[in-house]
Amino acid sequence: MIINNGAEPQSLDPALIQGVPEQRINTAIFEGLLRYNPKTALGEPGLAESWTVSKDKLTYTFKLRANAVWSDGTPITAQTVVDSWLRSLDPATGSEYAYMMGMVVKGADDYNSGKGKKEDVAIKAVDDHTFQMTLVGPTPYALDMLPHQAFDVVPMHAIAKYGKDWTKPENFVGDGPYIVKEWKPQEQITVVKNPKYWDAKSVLLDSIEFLPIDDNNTGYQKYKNGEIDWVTSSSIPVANIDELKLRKDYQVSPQVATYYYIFNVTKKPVDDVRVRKALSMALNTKELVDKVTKGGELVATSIAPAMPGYTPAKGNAYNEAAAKKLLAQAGYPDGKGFPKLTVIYNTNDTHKKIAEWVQQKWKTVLGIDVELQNIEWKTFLDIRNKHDFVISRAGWVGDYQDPNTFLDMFLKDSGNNNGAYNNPKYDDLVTKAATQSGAERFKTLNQAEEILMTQDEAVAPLYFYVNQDLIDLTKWSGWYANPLGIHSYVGIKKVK
Amino acid sequence: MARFIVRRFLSLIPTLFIIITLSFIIIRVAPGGPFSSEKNIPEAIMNNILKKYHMDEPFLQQYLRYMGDVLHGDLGPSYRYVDHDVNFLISHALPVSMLLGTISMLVAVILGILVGIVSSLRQNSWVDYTAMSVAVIGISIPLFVIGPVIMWFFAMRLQWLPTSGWIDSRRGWVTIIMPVITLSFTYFAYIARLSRASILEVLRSDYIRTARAKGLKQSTVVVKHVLKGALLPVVSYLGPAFAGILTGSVVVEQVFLVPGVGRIFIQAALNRDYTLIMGEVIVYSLILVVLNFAVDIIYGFLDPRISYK
Amino acid sequence: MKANDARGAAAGFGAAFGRDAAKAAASGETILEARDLRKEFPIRGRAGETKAGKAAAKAVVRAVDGVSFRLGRGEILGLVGESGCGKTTTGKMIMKLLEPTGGRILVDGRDVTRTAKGDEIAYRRRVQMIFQDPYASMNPRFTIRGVLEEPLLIHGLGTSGTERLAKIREVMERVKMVPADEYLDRYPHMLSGGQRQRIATARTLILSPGIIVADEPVSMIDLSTRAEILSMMKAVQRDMELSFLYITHDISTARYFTDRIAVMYLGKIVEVGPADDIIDHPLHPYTKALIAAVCEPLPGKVDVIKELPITGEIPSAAEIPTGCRFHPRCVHRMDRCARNEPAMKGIGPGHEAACWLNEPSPEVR
Amino acid sequence: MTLFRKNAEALPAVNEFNQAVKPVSLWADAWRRLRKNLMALAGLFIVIFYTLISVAAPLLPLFPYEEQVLDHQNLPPSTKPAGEVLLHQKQEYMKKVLAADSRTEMTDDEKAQMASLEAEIKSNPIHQRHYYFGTDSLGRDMLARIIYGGRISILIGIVGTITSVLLGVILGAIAGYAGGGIDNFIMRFVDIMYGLPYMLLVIIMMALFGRNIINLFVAIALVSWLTIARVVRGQIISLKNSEFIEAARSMGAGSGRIIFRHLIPNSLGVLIVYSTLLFPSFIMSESFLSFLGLGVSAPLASWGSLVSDGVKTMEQYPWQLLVPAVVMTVFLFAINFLGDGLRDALDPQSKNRV
Amino acid sequence: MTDETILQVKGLRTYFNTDDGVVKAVDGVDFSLRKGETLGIVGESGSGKSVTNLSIMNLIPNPPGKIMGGEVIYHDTDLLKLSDKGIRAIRGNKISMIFQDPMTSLNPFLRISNQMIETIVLHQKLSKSEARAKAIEMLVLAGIPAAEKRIDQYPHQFSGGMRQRVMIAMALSCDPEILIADEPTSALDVTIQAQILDLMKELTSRLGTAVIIITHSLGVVAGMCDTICVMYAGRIVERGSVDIIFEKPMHPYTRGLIKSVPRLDRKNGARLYSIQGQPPNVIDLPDCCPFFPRCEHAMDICKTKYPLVHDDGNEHRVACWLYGREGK
Ligand SMILES: Nc1ncnc2c1ncn2[C@@H]1O[C@H](COP(=O)(O)OP(=O)(O)OP(=O)(O)O)[C@@H](O)[C@H]1O
Ligand SMILES: Nc1ncnc2c1ncn2[C@@H]1O[C@H](COP(=O)(O)OP(=O)(O)OP(=O)(O)O)[C@@H](O)[C@H]1O
Ligand SMILES: [Mg+2]
Ligand SMILES: [Mg+2]
Repeated sequence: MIINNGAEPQSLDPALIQGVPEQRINTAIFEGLLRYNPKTALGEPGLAESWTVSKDKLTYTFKLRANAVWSDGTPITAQTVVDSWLRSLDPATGSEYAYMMGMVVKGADDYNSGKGKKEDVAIKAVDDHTFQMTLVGPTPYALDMLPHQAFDVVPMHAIAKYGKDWTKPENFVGDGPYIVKEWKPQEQITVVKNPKYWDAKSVLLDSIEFLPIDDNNTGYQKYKNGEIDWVTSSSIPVANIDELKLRKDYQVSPQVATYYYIFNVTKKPVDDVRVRKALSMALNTKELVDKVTKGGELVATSIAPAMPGYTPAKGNAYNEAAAKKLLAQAGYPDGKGFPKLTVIYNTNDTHKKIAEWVQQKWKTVLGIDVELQNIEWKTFLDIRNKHDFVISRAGWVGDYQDPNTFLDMFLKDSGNNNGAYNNPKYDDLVTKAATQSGAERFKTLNQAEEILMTQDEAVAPLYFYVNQDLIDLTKWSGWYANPLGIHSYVGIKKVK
Repeated sequence: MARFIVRRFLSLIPTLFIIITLSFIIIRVAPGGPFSSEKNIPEAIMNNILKKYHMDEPFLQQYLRYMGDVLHGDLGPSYRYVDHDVNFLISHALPVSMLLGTISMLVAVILGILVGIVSSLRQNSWVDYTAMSVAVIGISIPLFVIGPVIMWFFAMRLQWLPTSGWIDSRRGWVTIIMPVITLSFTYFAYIARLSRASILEVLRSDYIRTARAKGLKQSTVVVKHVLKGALLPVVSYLGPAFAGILTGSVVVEQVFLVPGVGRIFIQAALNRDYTLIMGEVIVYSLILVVLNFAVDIIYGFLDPRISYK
Repeated sequence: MKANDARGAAAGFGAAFGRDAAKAAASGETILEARDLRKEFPIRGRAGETKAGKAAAKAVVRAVDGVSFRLGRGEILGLVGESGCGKTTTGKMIMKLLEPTGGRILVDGRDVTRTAKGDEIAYRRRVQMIFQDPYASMNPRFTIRGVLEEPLLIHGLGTSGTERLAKIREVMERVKMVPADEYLDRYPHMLSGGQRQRIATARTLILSPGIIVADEPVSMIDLSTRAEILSMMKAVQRDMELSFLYITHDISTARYFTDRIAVMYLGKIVEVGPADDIIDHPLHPYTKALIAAVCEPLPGKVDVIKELPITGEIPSAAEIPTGCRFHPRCVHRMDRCARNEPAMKGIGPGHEAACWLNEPSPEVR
Repeated sequence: MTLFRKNAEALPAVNEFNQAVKPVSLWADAWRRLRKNLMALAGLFIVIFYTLISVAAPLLPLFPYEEQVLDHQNLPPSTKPAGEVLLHQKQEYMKKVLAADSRTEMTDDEKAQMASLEAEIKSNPIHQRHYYFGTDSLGRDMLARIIYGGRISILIGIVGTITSVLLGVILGAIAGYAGGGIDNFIMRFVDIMYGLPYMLLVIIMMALFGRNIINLFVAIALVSWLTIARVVRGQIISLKNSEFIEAARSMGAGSGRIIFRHLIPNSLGVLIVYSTLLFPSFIMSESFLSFLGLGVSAPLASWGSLVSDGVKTMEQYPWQLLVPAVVMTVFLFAINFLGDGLRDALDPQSKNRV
Repeated sequence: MTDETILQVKGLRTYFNTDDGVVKAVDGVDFSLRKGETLGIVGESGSGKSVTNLSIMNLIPNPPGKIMGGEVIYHDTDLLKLSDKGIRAIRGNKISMIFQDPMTSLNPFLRISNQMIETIVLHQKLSKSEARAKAIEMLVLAGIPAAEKRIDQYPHQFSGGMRQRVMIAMALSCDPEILIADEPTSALDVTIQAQILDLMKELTSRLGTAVIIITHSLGVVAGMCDTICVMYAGRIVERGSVDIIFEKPMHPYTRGLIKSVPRLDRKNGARLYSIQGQPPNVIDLPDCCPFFPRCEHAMDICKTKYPLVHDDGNEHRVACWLYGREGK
């Protein structure tokens, strides 16, 4: 199977990777205690064949498979898991995603940030095949986080032997369904079936090639020419959406991800909630998804999409009349006297198109002039982190299927709170939710989101992303669209 | 002459030094850093990472450390492609770009000069107009259009070639055809236009009349008598152009999936991969400076009246 | 007027070149003097580039090898000599287009071998040159008008275009390029060889300099026009008290045109004296040969190419013979000629020659 | 021609042979030659035409370039009203849908849709619009976008060419003529400018001076002059040994005069050609700078951005590439042939002189 | 000299199209050349001598120049009608040419050796080293000192006269059948001039080479030529054997020309004779004798009609109304 993977991976080391392309390879070559279920993208038994949860929902005990071995035959023990996790938490490793572990595992954050000691991280190997961890709170999403690469197990023996070079194909040792055979930078990574994988019988492909194709059109042409088998979500040539939609092999599925515009609530004129609401409500997002993006995206009025068990906030839906009224109330009837606004977005065709649409809407509906400014990615991030903007385009992809992944970024001290949103009530609710579980927790979160969205309109949500993939399912079986867009390769089979 | 060469050669060292130093500063002044990302990492982790790459040290110390490493031939680890160091990335990709660049340049130079000759000899005939129109198209149509169009035509329409990819054992050398066509087109166009202009200038000289009066063939006249005097501007242009093409063309590499340096270099700049950008600057400047040096020496061979003191 | 301003502005040197000199009348006062001028050109032939060795690479052409002469105010000095003997090189050194390897140049008694930047323009105003190759010395992109207007613009002569045009027409008439308007807008390549040479002459005359170095100014002009231009030049020279260094190989016109003649051979002056004197009573064997070689078309006496009183091959400036540099070709060669180089020795009034024949020597007597 | 006769009274206008004497000015001369060069003349007219259109764009009866009519997405160029084109397009699309589903009949739903579309087209006057150059993916008029894009691209081309030629020619000529230390200094400076990471330089400039047209020009001029400086220097190093330069020096011409009156005009052929070569590269640089955020800001387009957008849909909506590409190429053709013509006209020995 | 005519120029007309009008640089020139004959062309500068000879070799830059009519018959072929390839076989081999401007006629980018050897190799089928030897030999004959060393230098390292000698050596190196020499000795001093003229004479007698020599030196003409053509404003106004022309010049222009020869035996200060007035502009010249404004004998008819050619028997032809009327 040949995959258009979009970009050259930053690394193969699970502790050091961040992006989707890396994750896609990672899924093939490493596995943690849990692995992703191909249909739901939730956790299912991986290295751990079973687990138990303590009553207080704080301690998890995993039973590792007896036949779990590295591709070189070295057995995987509970100690390996401990060492791997500690490695990723070790400040010297500089793992960017270590914070995910920090969010759930007790003592992890302190160790990672240099405040605590290694020994205080609440994970331990009870015996060779029993691993135990203690959580910071009853975080029910912890299990669904576990398949994430941040919790992967790495071959400590190989790392000790080869040091920095352990990810090189010639040194490579993994525990996933596939192992790295060849890595030609900028050209391709080839992985082949790992015969020692515990579930090797379900691994039906001999090899997978990941091509770092950063030109979406090239990828599409290659696909049409039969040179690749799967064009992954971020590599879809969206400009050709009309043509794609006619294709049978074009797969769309909702994604846990939101597209929105951030208001910098400290800057005029969007420090006025009425203005924010007016701006948001002036946007007929239905038209946006139907006629502009056209990929089957879902209209959003909240920041978090609906998830199993969670109903998002109502938000402020499209309503031109109300929008006009709000704007008038704010002191800008028909947009008169409205200061010139600048909307920033990072350079990208879709973002540009959406911005142009938004600009036109605000002009025609509210009568206000907006200037658009595209900015190169890193500068864009810099500006956003410095809160040096009024309105900025943003998107957030959930790391796991829980509203928390969206809501915690609006906490006052969150590093991702680019709009400088600050509402103590909201913060209280979100913190409170961390101590709750089940439906109660979702309710608290919903209350929080109502404040964030319906009351304060901290952001203008536009739509929920969808995964768009090009793969011919008459040729490939075992591939399922799922909300995270993460596809494990176990079970994928060539039919024709 | 020998003194000139030595002096000129020595002046390359401070030039490179200035380029490296200035770039080092520029890179760090530019907004955004190598580790910023959409999902902000907690400060503590960021500090860990900065420490890992010695980026927590004072600027001067970082600079001295870097220069020390460079003098030892070590360009450091890539901040982005963390499994690799810059030496590996460049040594892996540069030969690819150089191969593609050299072939394309050869094609461009040979064809460009040929076309330049033909159209200047037939000035204002249909041959000339056709050739120059092709050249103008080559100049006006950007690579990012030529590439996909060529791909669409050869790979999709005619199905003669695979769409993209690089030379490998499976497909052999055919994959180099489209990148070469695309890349050499613009350079060909430049060279054709430049050489036509300067050949026209030389053709009217009295000494060309002398050459004709000797009964030399048109082709001999051109090759022996016209070209030497006419190549100067082409050669001047070639110095920087060749340096550019050797260090890769982002567009062509992206469109045809050529694993060359152009792509990693642009990515490096976009990702603020400090060490990789520095590696790029060093490699590019080195090639450029040496080529410009070569051009200066070639001047002396082309035109005997040029004397360097 | 601007013209005067420019002259005034040309500072002290300009004054020295201009008016001071005017006081010292045509009394034979020297306004241009060359003292032991030398110029060497390195040869880097193929021999030097290959393994033939460093010695060959170091070889030099001694194009001018110790030339000294004086040019008086209002005087025409002919510099005649074999082709390749260094006449043009001498001229270019006087024009400061070539840096002398040795020796000094004095103009109006001032050493100008190294003039300061500011004085250069004044110097150029004072000394002008007509180049040997008129075609190569004209910018191919200038029309004749442009060629002739340029010196005026450089030296700020003529305030308006009309004024300059008038000057251009005047000078074109002087060199017999009339009607001037027919040629004004032509480019050099549209002229015949002779026409170009006339423009080259006009270009220097238009500045009315004090000293003109004329490098074969009339070699390509047909006889009747040549006569006319030479007469014109002579008239201008008398009117304006110009001094001419007239480089030529044509000894018969030299007789008409020049006051004195210096004969140059292989980078050195071997004889100098009043024109008539030199031609009627040449002392140096080379001068004799030059005069003898002139073939004159006399009705009924055509078809004679004379036996030359000269033998052997022309020596190369890269290997100047020891002793008298003419001795290998001299029909009167003596032993001492090969050993010692004769110095210039006065023979008649103002007539000097460098030849052992003119000096009684112990070996001979 | 009387215009150039002002000095004619100084001499009789007619000589003994009854030949008229007709002095001409240099530029009139060049113009006359240019006029005889058909290609160049065509080039000139096209350039003038484009310039006029660009200048007069706000006065032209165009739809606003930023106005989106989302119903009119991706309409091909046509002289028919938009409604008709739209209907045709929809019908074609339906055919494709049917083919994709291997059906022959439309569903009732689809039929109803088509019918309502037809009704809508009849009733809404907006469907009477004409899009002679088609529309883009947001239903904006390509004609207006191309014209407005041309304004910016042509301006950038002109400013870029002028600044780079000025800088490059002056510095290159000085380096070439002066030689020695000055040459080495200027050329090493050029090398350094080549070597610095341009993209980051631009990003810093943007951070410091913001995003405005001046900054854009500066960014373009920053490196554009480098190669031309080298080309000019090369020419001049060779030319300065000519005898006519020696002659000019002997006449007292200063360095400035020699450089600007003698050396540069004699390298004009290559210079003109090279600067016409630069023109398109500036238009393209703009689209690169746009990527960094320094180009034109949306919804305004430039030729570069139109073309690069067009590439992405080239198979589906070929006109979105072809139309702007052709419009741009025609202009660049004109510039190039005009450049050639100028070169010929200013070259006294050119074969074109008739 | 035999009677075999090897080159015949008939009614040659070469015009230049300029912005000011048509320059009739050559307007009906006839002459013929026999084997071993030396023909001298003299005339005012700008009278079309160089253009005539360039036309013979078909080397007129076109445009702006164009050969409007006439024939140049070499043996039996019309050179003007030959194909490119045909004329190439003749150029430099059968007919070689010495150009007037030695500086610009040599390629400044190539070594002298290179430029000389190339012709020799091309036409004489010699090897490179033989050709080089031959080139050096020719340079020595042309009076270039230390030729074997200097042959590898570039033109700009040579003096004006030396370049002219290189041109001569180059033209003579292939033993041409016809040599066209456009002011070959104008930059040479008399000693070397004599040597060069000797060389040409030797060639004539040894190989029967016919020479067309353009010069302003009547001394050279007298010493070298069998026949003289006098050109004025694009036409030949007088033609005859050298003795006759010097003894009995008929055309007023020829007479003036001969009178203006400077004589070595005339003392300094004497005035040189020169013809009054200016040569005409050859653009759109009306049908008249172009010499009339300068002619002492000008008559009315001179102003309205170009004179008929008068032949006084001994192959002495003159175009002047003074003679035309009695003759016909
Ligand atoms: N390319 C050209 N364009 C226009 N006129 C030209 C061109 N070449 C030559 N002429 C004109 O043709 C005429 C004849 O020129 P030609 O060179 O034959 O003269 P010439 O007899 O050789 O004179 P000279 O003895 O001075 O060399 C001249 O008036 C000249 O101006
Ligand atoms: N740039 C140069 N490099 C090397 N040698 C040179 C250079 N210029 C002149 N020479 C040599 O210097 C000598 C003198 O040259 P110059 O031009 O002064 O001669 P000339 O007397 O003017 O001769 P002519 O009458 O032939 O013009 C010649 O041997 C020439 O080859
Ligand atoms: Mg000379
Ligand atoms: Mg001539």
